[in-house]
Amino acid sequence: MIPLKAYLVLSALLFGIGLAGALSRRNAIMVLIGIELMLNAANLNFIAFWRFHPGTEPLAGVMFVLFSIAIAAGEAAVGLALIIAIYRHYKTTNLDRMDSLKG
Amino acid sequence: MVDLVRDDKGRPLPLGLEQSASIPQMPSELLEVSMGPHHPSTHGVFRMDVVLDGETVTRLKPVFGYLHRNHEKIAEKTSYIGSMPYTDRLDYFCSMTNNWAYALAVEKLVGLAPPDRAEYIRIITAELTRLQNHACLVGFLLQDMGAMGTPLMYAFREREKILDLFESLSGSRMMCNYMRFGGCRVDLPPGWLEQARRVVADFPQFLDEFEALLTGNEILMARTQGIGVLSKELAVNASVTGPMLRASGVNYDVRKVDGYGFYPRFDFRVPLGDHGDCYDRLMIRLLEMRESLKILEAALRDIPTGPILNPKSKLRNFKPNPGEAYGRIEAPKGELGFYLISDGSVSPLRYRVRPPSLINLTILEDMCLGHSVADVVVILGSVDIVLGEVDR
Amino acid sequence: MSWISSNLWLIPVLPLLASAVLAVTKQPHRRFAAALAIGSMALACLLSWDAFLTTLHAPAHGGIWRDFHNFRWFQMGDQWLWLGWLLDPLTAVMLVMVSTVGLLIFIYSVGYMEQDANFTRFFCFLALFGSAMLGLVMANSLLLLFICWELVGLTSYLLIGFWYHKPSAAAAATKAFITTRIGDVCFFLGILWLYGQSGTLLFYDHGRGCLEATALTSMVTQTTISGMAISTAIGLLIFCGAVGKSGQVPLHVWLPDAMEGPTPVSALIHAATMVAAGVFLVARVFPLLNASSGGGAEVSGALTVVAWVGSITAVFAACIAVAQTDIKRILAYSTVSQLGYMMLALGVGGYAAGVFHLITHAFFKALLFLGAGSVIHGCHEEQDIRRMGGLRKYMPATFATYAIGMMALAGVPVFFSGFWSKDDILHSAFAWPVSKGPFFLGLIGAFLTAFYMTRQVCYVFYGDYRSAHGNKRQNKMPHESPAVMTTPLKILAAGAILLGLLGTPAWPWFQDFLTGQHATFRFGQLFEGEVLGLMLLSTLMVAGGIGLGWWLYGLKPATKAEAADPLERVQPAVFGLLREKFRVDEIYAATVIKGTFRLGEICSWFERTVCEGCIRVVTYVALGFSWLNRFADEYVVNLGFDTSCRNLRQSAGLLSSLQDGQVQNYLRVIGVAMAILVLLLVWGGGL
Amino acid sequence: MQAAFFIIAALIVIGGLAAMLVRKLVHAVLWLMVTLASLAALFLLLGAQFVGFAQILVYVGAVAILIVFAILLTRNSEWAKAGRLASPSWLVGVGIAGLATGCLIASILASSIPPGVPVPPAASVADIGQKLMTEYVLPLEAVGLLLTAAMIGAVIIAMPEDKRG
Amino acid sequence: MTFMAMITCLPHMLLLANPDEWLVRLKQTIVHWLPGPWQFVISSLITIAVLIAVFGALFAVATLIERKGLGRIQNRPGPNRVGPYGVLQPMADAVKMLIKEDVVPRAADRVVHFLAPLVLVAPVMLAFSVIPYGQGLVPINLDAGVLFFFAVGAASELAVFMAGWSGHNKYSLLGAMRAIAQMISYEIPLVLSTVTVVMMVGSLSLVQIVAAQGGYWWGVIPRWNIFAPWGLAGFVVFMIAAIAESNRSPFDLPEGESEIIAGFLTEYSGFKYAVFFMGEYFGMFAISGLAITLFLGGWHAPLPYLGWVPSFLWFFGKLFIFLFVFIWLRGTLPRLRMDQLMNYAWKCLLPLALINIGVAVIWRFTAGWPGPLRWLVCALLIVLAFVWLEKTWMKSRELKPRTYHYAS
Amino acid sequence: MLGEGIIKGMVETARNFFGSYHDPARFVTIQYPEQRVPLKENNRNFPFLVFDGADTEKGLRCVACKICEKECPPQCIYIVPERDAHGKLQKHPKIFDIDISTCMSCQICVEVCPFDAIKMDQEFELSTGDRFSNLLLHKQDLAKPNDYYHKIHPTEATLVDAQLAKERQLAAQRKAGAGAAPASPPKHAPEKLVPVG
Repeated sequence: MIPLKAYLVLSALLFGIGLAGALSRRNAIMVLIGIELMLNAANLNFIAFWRFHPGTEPLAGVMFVLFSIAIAAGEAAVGLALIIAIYRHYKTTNLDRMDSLKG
Repeated sequence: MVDLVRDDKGRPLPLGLEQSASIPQMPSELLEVSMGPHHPSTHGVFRMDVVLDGETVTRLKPVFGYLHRNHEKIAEKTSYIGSMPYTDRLDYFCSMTNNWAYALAVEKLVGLAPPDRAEYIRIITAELTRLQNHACLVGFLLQDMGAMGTPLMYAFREREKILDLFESLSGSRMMCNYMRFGGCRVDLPPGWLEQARRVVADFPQFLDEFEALLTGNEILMARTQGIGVLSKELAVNASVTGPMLRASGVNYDVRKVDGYGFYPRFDFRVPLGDHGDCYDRLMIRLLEMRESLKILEAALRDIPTGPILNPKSKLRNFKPNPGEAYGRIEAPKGELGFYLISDGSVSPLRYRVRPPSLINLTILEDMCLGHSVADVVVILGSVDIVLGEVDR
Repeated sequence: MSWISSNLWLIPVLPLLASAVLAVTKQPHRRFAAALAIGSMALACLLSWDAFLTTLHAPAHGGIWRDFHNFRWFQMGDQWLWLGWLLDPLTAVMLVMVSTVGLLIFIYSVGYMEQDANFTRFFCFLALFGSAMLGLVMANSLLLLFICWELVGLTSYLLIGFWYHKPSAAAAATKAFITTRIGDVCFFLGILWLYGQSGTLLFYDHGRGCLEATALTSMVTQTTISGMAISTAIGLLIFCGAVGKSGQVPLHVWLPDAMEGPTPVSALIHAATMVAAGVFLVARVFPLLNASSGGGAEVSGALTVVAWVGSITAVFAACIAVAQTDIKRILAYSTVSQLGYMMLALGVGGYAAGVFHLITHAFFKALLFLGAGSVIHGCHEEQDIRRMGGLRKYMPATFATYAIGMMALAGVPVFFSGFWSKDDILHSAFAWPVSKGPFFLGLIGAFLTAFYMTRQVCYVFYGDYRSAHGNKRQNKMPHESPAVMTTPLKILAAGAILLGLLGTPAWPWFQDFLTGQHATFRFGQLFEGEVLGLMLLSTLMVAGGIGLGWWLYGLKPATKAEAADPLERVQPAVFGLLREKFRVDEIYAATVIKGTFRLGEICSWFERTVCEGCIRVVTYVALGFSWLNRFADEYVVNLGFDTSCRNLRQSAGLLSSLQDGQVQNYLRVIGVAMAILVLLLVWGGGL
Repeated sequence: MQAAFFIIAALIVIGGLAAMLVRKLVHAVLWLMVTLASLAALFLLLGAQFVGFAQILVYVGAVAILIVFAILLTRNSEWAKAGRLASPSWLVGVGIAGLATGCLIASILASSIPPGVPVPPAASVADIGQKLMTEYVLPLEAVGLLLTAAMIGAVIIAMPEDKRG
Repeated sequence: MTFMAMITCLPHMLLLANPDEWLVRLKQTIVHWLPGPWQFVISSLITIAVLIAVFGALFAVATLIERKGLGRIQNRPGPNRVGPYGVLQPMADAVKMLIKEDVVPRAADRVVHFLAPLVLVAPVMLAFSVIPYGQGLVPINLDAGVLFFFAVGAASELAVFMAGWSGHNKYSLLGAMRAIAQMISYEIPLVLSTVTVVMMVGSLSLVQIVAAQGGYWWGVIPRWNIFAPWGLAGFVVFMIAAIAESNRSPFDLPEGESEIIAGFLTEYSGFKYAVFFMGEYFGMFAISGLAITLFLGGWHAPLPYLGWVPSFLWFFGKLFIFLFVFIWLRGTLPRLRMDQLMNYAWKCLLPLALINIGVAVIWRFTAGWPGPLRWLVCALLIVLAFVWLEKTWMKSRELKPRTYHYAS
Repeated sequence: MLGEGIIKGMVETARNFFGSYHDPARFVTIQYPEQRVPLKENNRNFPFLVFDGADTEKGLRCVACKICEKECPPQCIYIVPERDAHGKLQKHPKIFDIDISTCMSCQICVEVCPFDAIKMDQEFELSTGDRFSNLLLHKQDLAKPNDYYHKIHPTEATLVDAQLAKERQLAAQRKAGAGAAPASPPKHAPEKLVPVG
């Protein structure tokens, strides 16, 4: 049987990969992809804990993940819209060049 | 939609790339697409260099000449009658009218008049040509809109009947080479008139079905109404002719204006459009077919007997006196004119075709700007071009 | 239990649906909009009358007819939030008043807003307002009441700012919104406290409601700071909300400005219904305010406050009204003053008298506002009474109805409702054991009311037309309004007269109906010494006011718009002060707003001296070092200075890179921080 | 079961690594999809059917398409030179991420989480629906509101700036 | 089980009263021979093989029917050269496709170009696994079948994008953008119209949805969802959206050959093109199957006394009717334009679907009303909504047949 | 009603769909290699040379006057007259080639031919694997008997025969009357006379 820790380690790995991407890639879209990965790592944690330790609230883990997925979708929409808006302005999606709040 | 730069008359100005800075702002990248010469809907080897913003056309450059055949120069080297079969190949859908226009020009040059029966036959063949041309055009237009060729197939079914008539009359279905200076080549074969009457009598039923299939269709209306509007002024200024001009509301029909042939003897009306959009162009053609049917009925009823060729006409060694002449007719696609200068030799000194397709095509960009790629195809379809005529 | 009491929710829902539909209706559908709004309101009105008639059947066991329905809204933690509706005489009366006056004003608006481009939107707002107001009066839960309360505030904001293109309207809307918010914050605190104390926000819930004995007793017995009973404290907080909404004295400033809205709005919201919400609220939570540890005899502290605030407002606003020239503004201050009366009545324990005045006032004030609207409409959007005059001739119907309204407001005896209701209030005030102050203030108010109303009527309807652009050639003369506007006026006028007959001392049907007693007809009551005496006294004040007004304004009507007011000639300073509305706005500007500014200045000073001082110290230190450095440079090595400069610049650069706007740098810091946090948690013994 | 877990875990890690390492944005998105789809498979493996399908529906059906659209709309940047991969800043980023991951993994391994018995918790669709409509109705409404706001916000942000009236 | 037992079991199996169970029993019997651990694997494999075989054959038949049907609509015979009446035309097509050169543009992204057709076909095949084809004939009876269907269906958008992007052709990119925009837009009305059924049945399981539609009103009218007003409206919305989802005419813009050559398929040829083609047809079957399941009573017979016909025949019969309607529409209608398509989805279908949900709610809460009254009220609501939408829609575009005048 | 036009259109296509099964007026397809439409009498395709009698060479009516070569618009006819041993021109073509890959079937050669020697054929199944040599028809390919002419254009051929007979008769008379005057072709080739239809 796969122990809970295996899932947690997998989730940590996925989180680390996402973090590495978000930290090292220059393209805003890539950073967003990294953040999506991190979010999903968190989701995996929820599901794993839900499965192994149902606790008092039988469906809490599932519910949390459902809401998290919904929010991730919203986050992606807004984030990408921002990237597009910034792209229109600066003609770049390179994060290094987006360092000014001034429009 | 991009706001277009408009001139004082409110029509969009053609935009060059250098002008595109005056468009408020490009929401996205411009995409340059070459539509054609091998494109399913350019009606032959025709190319449009289109600059797209998303799917909106911001610039359109028609490029033609892929089918250029030196027609005019060849005509200046060959005999007068030798050009006649070449005119078949101008607008290969309407060889009869092409023949007639050329014959008319030459007849003007030498002052020949065809006998009555020949005039009637000319009108009959010309109107039959108009019928099949318009029906097929509508079919092609629907094909361009993505209707899987169903209306086109129906139109072709009817066209076959007319082409059968042409074949039994002239020996060829499309390249008729039928008219001669001062008349026609051969007389009607036996039974031809009955067959023609039958075809004409059956045609309204086809038209009814065709209209039921098309005119009320919401998708068709959505695709054509308000698309490619051609203003009256622009149409006149660009010397657009034919159904396109009439769809823009200008009452100009060479059959009425010139009254060539025996047209003044016939009672027919000229339908006019109010909007000048693709829907009007389509509908004007459908209505013109009904008027053509009226002419045909009368002509097939009243056709006299008699000779079909002016005895003064000759083929070989045909040398008109020096002079010039311009003969024009209302071809299905518009005013088709032939301009000839004779120096008294066997071949014309100058031979010039005024092709309606080409001239109607010149305002393509003005009609297309601000519309989407899909509309470009429809607008081009509604212009009704035949590349044989455009490129010559 | 009757059909209407279990389906009472239909009443607010009908206009709500109408407004929802209108919200998505396109502007050109004007007829549809008007028909829908009026239709829904008419239906609501019918249902309200049904409800009212139902409550007329006195319950078998005596006492107040009360029926309520509670339902669960949603779960919060392990508790359910309950909402509900309530039908008792107070609700029934208010329902009838709101829906009837509302219906009339809806009809009137069809004529008044005819030319407006945003007609549909206007009716959408009106319907929404009607719905919220009806919801407010039938709420059986303080929470539902608060929701509707805020909705009413929102629609008020929308309607005041309806002509938002006028900067003054937009400013007035904002002012109204913000001013009432101050009261609402207190109100909300009160609600929270009440919930914390009683665990419910339902008024009546089979003995468990917050207005019922159990909760009241517990709240009365507990005390808070300086020995105040909790019920009193909560009551005062809730009263703050009422002060804001009903324009009582400290927070009255928004109400006159709210006249920037279209006149039907002024009539509906700022005269008849919405401002009465505050009074209604006080009446609704009257048991809470009234509760005191000493039993029924002792006057609770909360009610004392209510009484004083009300009486001061009544006189204060009446004084200001004397010097105003804008026809609607006079009415607005009059409204404030009358609301003060109602508060006064409630405060002195005349619960029924206050509500009675509320109802009568709604009718005649709506009548006056609509009349004013008709006048404004007829005078081509002119609002300054100095530029009117002689309208009696041009607008006979308006004049007649307006006069009725004026007399009702002024309290002309016997025939007009205002007289009876005002008299009732004075009677209650006279009987108040604590102080006679409110009674005398009320009397002064009555005098002033009669005076300024006479002044207004004289200005508007007597004399000659004084408008600058009034000449016959341009056809700019005043004209009578269309029937769609005058008909509601007539109906309201009838109401203004007849309503009073329901609450005379001889037959105090209304008061008894509210308090759950059986009304009996006692004609002799009229002539009992105290009653008669008070009536005569108030009649005297009214006569004095009208007489003075007529003497000053009616006998010699002003001929020119620019002419000074007779009072102004006598007492320019006082009159100026009144015209400037006691300069309350200016005082607020000088105190509250300036105080905020001052606070900001203090902060800025702190920033400049302390923080900058630190920096300066650092600078001096750096200077000292540099001096040392130069010293060293001069005496030791030339290179040292350069090196330290470079180091300084580099360290500064390092520091500034913390703020370079690079998202990924921030992310890195977060990543490192997270790692450190994990380390701390796990191995640092954090867990 | 074990084999399935290891295959899926390998896919997740490989997909994630590839998504973060490839040059072309579109490839990165496709790799991301591999990761997310594998994650969905893992959810299924763990008995969370509904979540697994929702994961596919939302991520593959919506988020991926959104990202793809964003890539297409920012077309220029796609072909921009990516520069050297192993730049100093890249190393710093990876280093920090590695540090964080190392800490996490080490703490997970060091922690004394009880192994737990994988009880198959009943998560039928009906249960989830029931819960959503009763116990979680407030969060549900909040999420609905949030999504609406996010949608409107996204539309407004992404709208071309020159749209005046 | 011995071989002999198997032999004795076979006739018994065939003599079962319910013909629907033959297939299930047959499979069970075959699987029964195998050693225990293999049973699950083989059973799954048999199901998969049957699915692929049935739908592969259906694909072949469908292409033939489509070409013949279109031909007949256009007054021509259609393919009639290969085999009698051209029935072997699909084989000829397949051979042609297989031996055709597989052209990949030099600039193309080869891997993605290669993967796209697979990514398109695989999810659609997955979607086949939750549709109940007959009584007891459902490959996987998932609790969240509808969700599963839409989840795997969502993957086809990605495939289309991959196809369009990988070719590095402007037309394919345009086609892919169109396709994605269209599929995302139409997925919303599609799902919303499904929601009504899910609401009424109270389950996301397709098997239960079909089961809920069993029985007959007054013994004649089947209790299919389409015979309720919300079901009818939902069906219409669903079908329009389904046509758009499967990129069929008049919503075949992504391939709009007269405008953008072949859209995202421009750079495909040979076998990959055939796979794409197959994927699109599979998508059409799948979504038709879903429509049948949701609205047309799945495998239920339309009349009570026709119940003896094997249920899967009803399913496939209905599928063929759908196929014919698809062909018929394709033969009749011109294509919409992109902006009109989007407008139609967002301004017409979406409100209609939402209103329909409202009507379904009303239907749900008026269960006590007399049937015809309830029917009429709900139908009236839908018709009103439709008329209103139509008015605003047509008015905003000012579309109408025109009258023309003649020059005097 | 929105959708009305679409439904109308669908009814129309449905009518055609079913009509194609029973209505020959709608289902007009001819299965070409198996079924053929009888060719119209006037149908023309490419020219051929008529010869009288049985001998292909001798009976050719062509006198190599090269009028058709001159008048042919695309100039697809190539004629070299026969010369006798002295190099004198004979009234017979030595070479008569028509490049039918260039010919446009215009029939002008037929119209200008004073001797009714060249006529339009109806043969159209001329496809070939070699577009150069196989589409260049030589004299022997082109020469077809008068019977064949009668078979494909009966009316016209009868008229032509009558005309030729008349001319021959006239020529004989002239020869008889004018002694040894050389036979000259008639000045104007009479137009083809076709009975009025």
